[in-house]
Amino acid sequence: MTLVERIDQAPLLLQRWAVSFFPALLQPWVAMLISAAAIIGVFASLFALSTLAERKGLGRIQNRPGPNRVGPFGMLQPLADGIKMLIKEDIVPLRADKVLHFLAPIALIVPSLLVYSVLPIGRNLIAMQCQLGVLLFFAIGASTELSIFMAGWGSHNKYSLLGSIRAIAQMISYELPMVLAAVTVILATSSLDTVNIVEAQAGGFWAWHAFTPWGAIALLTFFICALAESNRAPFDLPEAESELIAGHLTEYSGFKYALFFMAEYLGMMAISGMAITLFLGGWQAPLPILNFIPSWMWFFGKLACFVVLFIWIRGTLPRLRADQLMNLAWKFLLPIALLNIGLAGLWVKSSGWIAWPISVILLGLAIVGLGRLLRGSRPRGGKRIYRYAD
Amino acid sequence: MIPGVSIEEKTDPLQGQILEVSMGPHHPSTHGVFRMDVKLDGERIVSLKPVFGYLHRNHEKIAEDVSYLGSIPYTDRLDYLCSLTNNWAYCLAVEKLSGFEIPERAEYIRVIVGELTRLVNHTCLMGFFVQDLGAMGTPLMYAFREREKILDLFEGLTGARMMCNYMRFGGVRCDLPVGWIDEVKKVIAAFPRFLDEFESLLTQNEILIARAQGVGVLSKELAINAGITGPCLRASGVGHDLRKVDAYSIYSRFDFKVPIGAHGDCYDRFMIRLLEMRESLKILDQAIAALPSGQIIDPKAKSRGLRPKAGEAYGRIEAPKGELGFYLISEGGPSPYRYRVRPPSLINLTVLEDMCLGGTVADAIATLGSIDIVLGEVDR
Amino acid sequence: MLGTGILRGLKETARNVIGSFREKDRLPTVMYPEETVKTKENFRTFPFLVYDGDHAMPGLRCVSCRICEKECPPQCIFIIQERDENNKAVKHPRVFDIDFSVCMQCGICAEVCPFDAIKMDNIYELAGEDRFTGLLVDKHRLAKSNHYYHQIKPTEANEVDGRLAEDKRKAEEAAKAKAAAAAAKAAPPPTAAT
Amino acid sequence: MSIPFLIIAAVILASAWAAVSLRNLVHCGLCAALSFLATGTLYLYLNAEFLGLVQLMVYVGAVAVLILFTVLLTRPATEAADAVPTKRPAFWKGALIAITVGGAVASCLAVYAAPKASTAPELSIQEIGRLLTASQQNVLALIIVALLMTTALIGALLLAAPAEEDTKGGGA
Repeated sequence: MTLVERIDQAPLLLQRWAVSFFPALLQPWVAMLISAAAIIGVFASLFALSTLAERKGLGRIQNRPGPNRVGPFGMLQPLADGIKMLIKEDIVPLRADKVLHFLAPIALIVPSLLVYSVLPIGRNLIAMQCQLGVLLFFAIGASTELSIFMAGWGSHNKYSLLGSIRAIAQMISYELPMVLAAVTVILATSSLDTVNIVEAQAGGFWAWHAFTPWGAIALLTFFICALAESNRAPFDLPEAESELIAGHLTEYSGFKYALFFMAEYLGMMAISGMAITLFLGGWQAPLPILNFIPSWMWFFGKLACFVVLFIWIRGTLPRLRADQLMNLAWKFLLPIALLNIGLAGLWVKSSGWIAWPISVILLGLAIVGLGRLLRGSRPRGGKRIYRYAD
Repeated sequence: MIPGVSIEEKTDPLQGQILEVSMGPHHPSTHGVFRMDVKLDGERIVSLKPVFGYLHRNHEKIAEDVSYLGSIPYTDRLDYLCSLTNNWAYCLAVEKLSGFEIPERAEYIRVIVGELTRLVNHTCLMGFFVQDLGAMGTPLMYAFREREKILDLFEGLTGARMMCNYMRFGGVRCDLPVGWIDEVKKVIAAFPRFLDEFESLLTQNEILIARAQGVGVLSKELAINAGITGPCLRASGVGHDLRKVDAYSIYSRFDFKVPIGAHGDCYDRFMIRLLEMRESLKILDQAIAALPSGQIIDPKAKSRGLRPKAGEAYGRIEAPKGELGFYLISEGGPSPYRYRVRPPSLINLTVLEDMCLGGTVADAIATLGSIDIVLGEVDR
Repeated sequence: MLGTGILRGLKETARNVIGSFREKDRLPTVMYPEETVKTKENFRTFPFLVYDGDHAMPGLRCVSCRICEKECPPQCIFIIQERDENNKAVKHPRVFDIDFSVCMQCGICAEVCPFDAIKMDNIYELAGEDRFTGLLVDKHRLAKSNHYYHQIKPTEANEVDGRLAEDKRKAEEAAKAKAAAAAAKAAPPPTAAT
Repeated sequence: MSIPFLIIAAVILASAWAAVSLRNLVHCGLCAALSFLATGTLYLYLNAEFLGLVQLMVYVGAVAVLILFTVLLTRPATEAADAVPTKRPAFWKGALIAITVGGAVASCLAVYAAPKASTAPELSIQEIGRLLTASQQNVLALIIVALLMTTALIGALLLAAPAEEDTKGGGA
């Protein structure tokens, strides 16, 4: 093993080294525990980092410095936030359903962490290689809706209830185009295994699925759905502050709120990770020359880009209305995703450049046509001419 | 009951229950302590009752008790975003009552600060409006960044950033400090850049268009019948601007246009304000160029112990939010016998239900944001 | 095309992010306790009483005429006039209290004072722990020297000083003229006897 | 019978019992969801990965949510705690249904006899896919199901279509 390979495989070697201290009977269990602990540790600290990045980034977008008091350049702000959350009073409304109110954050955080088990973070670095990795990701992701329902209903608050109903409707609607967008990749690689999918994209950035016509559209669809699935702006309707106070989070405080907050960020990063795995080559370096950089660094680098994109969009865009949100999912994303599957099939069967022009023309037509449908009778770009009174 | 018309209770088996939500008085986007009793069918609004008065401060009755001068600082606190125009409208009423002459320079200063106030108000409003649409405060922060510069100007001139208390009967309280006009010029010169950026950030944004176009439509007829004034009226397509209609003060000397919309929806109200700011900048340029020297207050006028002769007067101006009027009756005493404010925010708010019915909660929030209310003025 | 407006918005925010590192105009935050904005000369907060000379109480310009008390819109000034041992009114306040929790910083007291005795201060770091007595400020805490007034508002103070000096000169002249007149009246015309 | 199996079975039974016996309909729905979840886990434990994950996705992600939504939309949330009347006839009806269904299942099991665990086929996901799409009769069935679902979807759209005056409001 060369040094480069050693660094690349460092987490795995560390794990093996730690496991070797235990009797053989316990070794698989210990390995599993270590993987779980690593995932929780790494992604929880990434959550802390991304909250800091978000606050700093939003600050800069809004022409203010962001948190800069705690520690050097405000780097310890997440720590301060964490302590604040921990020692805050935990308020449970009098008429709330105590059990559901208590269980909801736990039921949310567990699947949020569980989905990381099938994300290949680097070469050979995956907690659980599973033949059905992509399916497992979506299946577990689907169960977060219930916990949001529990939170909204258990709080005994009309805003919470409205918020959770919105959240569930939104998540179910966007799950569909998201899964369909992922299906294109499954079609192309004929595998549901995330490791195989990443390996199919080896060689350089031109081999990534994002650089095919169907892959680009699927990535875009997937990304829009990811925004909606993780309840981020401009699809943050469930917790729309200006309308529903904080939606299903209204009655939560202290550590329970922190768990929700954490779940949101974990969900965001998990979905970004899935997008990277499916479309952007996972842990593969964009150029073969750059392979000396450890594979997990590529993964986290790409993840960081996604997080920045999420923050950037959040800082820029206003929020959609509930019905517009549904229209976007059902009248725009879903047909495009369906068409895209057909094009991916064409791509796989023809396996050549002939699919390029056909895909581009068909997708272009679909996007323009559906976009016009979505816009309705409004003039192009919503432009209006204003008169002046005499 | 009208013969031939039978009223039938329609019961739809698929009809759900009506959900009553009391939005406010402490709700993040009710712009203060304002409450809307909303009845929702799903997410559609079937009834919306605005409830206000949480911020009632007895302004009119207090004004009937203190001297004429003593009311000026209270008018600051009506629409606390634009205290200078409030001062102006009140002084105009008192000046009508007591027949003071306003010196040329004072008129120009009034126009300059009045238009600056319009810029302050409209930047704020646009920021708040987009904030209500859920934009994480970014446009609001940009708006506040620019507003801050104008508030600095106010601080330099009047000593306070928001509660200016600057105008006096027959003129203004103090003359412009040295170098103030240059600072104004700087701010005005930099302002179009901000407007351009703001426009490119928002006006073509598909989400804003989807959220604001066709939402909260106020028809021309209803606007006129309900006595709506200001940008809300002009967005509905009525070219009514008191600066043109009354040509009060010296507005007839300036070359500016009044933008009017055609649809009367939130987007039009938003855009009309943007365009109005550009017109305000034009007025400011002209006023600064023509600013004469001379007295700043009518030497005949006295502030303290003013006892206007018995009579009544109504002074109105085109405040940033609409027609702001003060109606005064004097019996010759040291304080007015009757003091009445015509607050544009309150009267523009009366059509809220008509604009919101059939829309969603999100639409109601957007519509409320686009009306531009300040609860200090609504409740008084 | 759908999405161009969104892209334009994203471009705008990106420009602001970059600008916040390069332009002062795009990062206007002032780190308050470490740095402060220099207040403008006209800036006003709460009123204070001006005194001449080195000693606060005897030097107060206030003559206890109570005009400010009457004109104050929220009625936050409370004055009792000083009386000497013969119970005769003295032109000096025995009590001069301003309730800062009521005062709305309008500056009308300073405007109406005919003796330039009350002026507007520019201190703003007034947070305290005592809500009632801490904000009810008496004449000892209100009194500040003319020198201080010159420091915070030089232009205005010079103007006031000039006006006061002018008034004083006029008053002296008038007194002198009066005295001269009186003297002229009192003294018998020198030629009358002859 | 191993310990994990016993635990999973206990959770399934307990949550299923709770789902039919609890007073609060929302709690019932959530318990049903838990029972679905545990069933999915059982499939996973028995190495039927595909079935288990589909169970999770369809039942926990969709059916349970559907049930909860139905509960919420048909009765006001605040009154959901009201007792569901449980009368004796209902109990007997339920018992009758349970016995019928149980009997049918038991007779089926009796007919096919107990499957031998060792002969369970190692069915990979590729094989499932091939079975569904490559063999003749399965394709037909798949297409029929697809058509049926499309019809149902269009029907649902027609039902949910807004009244005429609402159509102008939307559009993103």
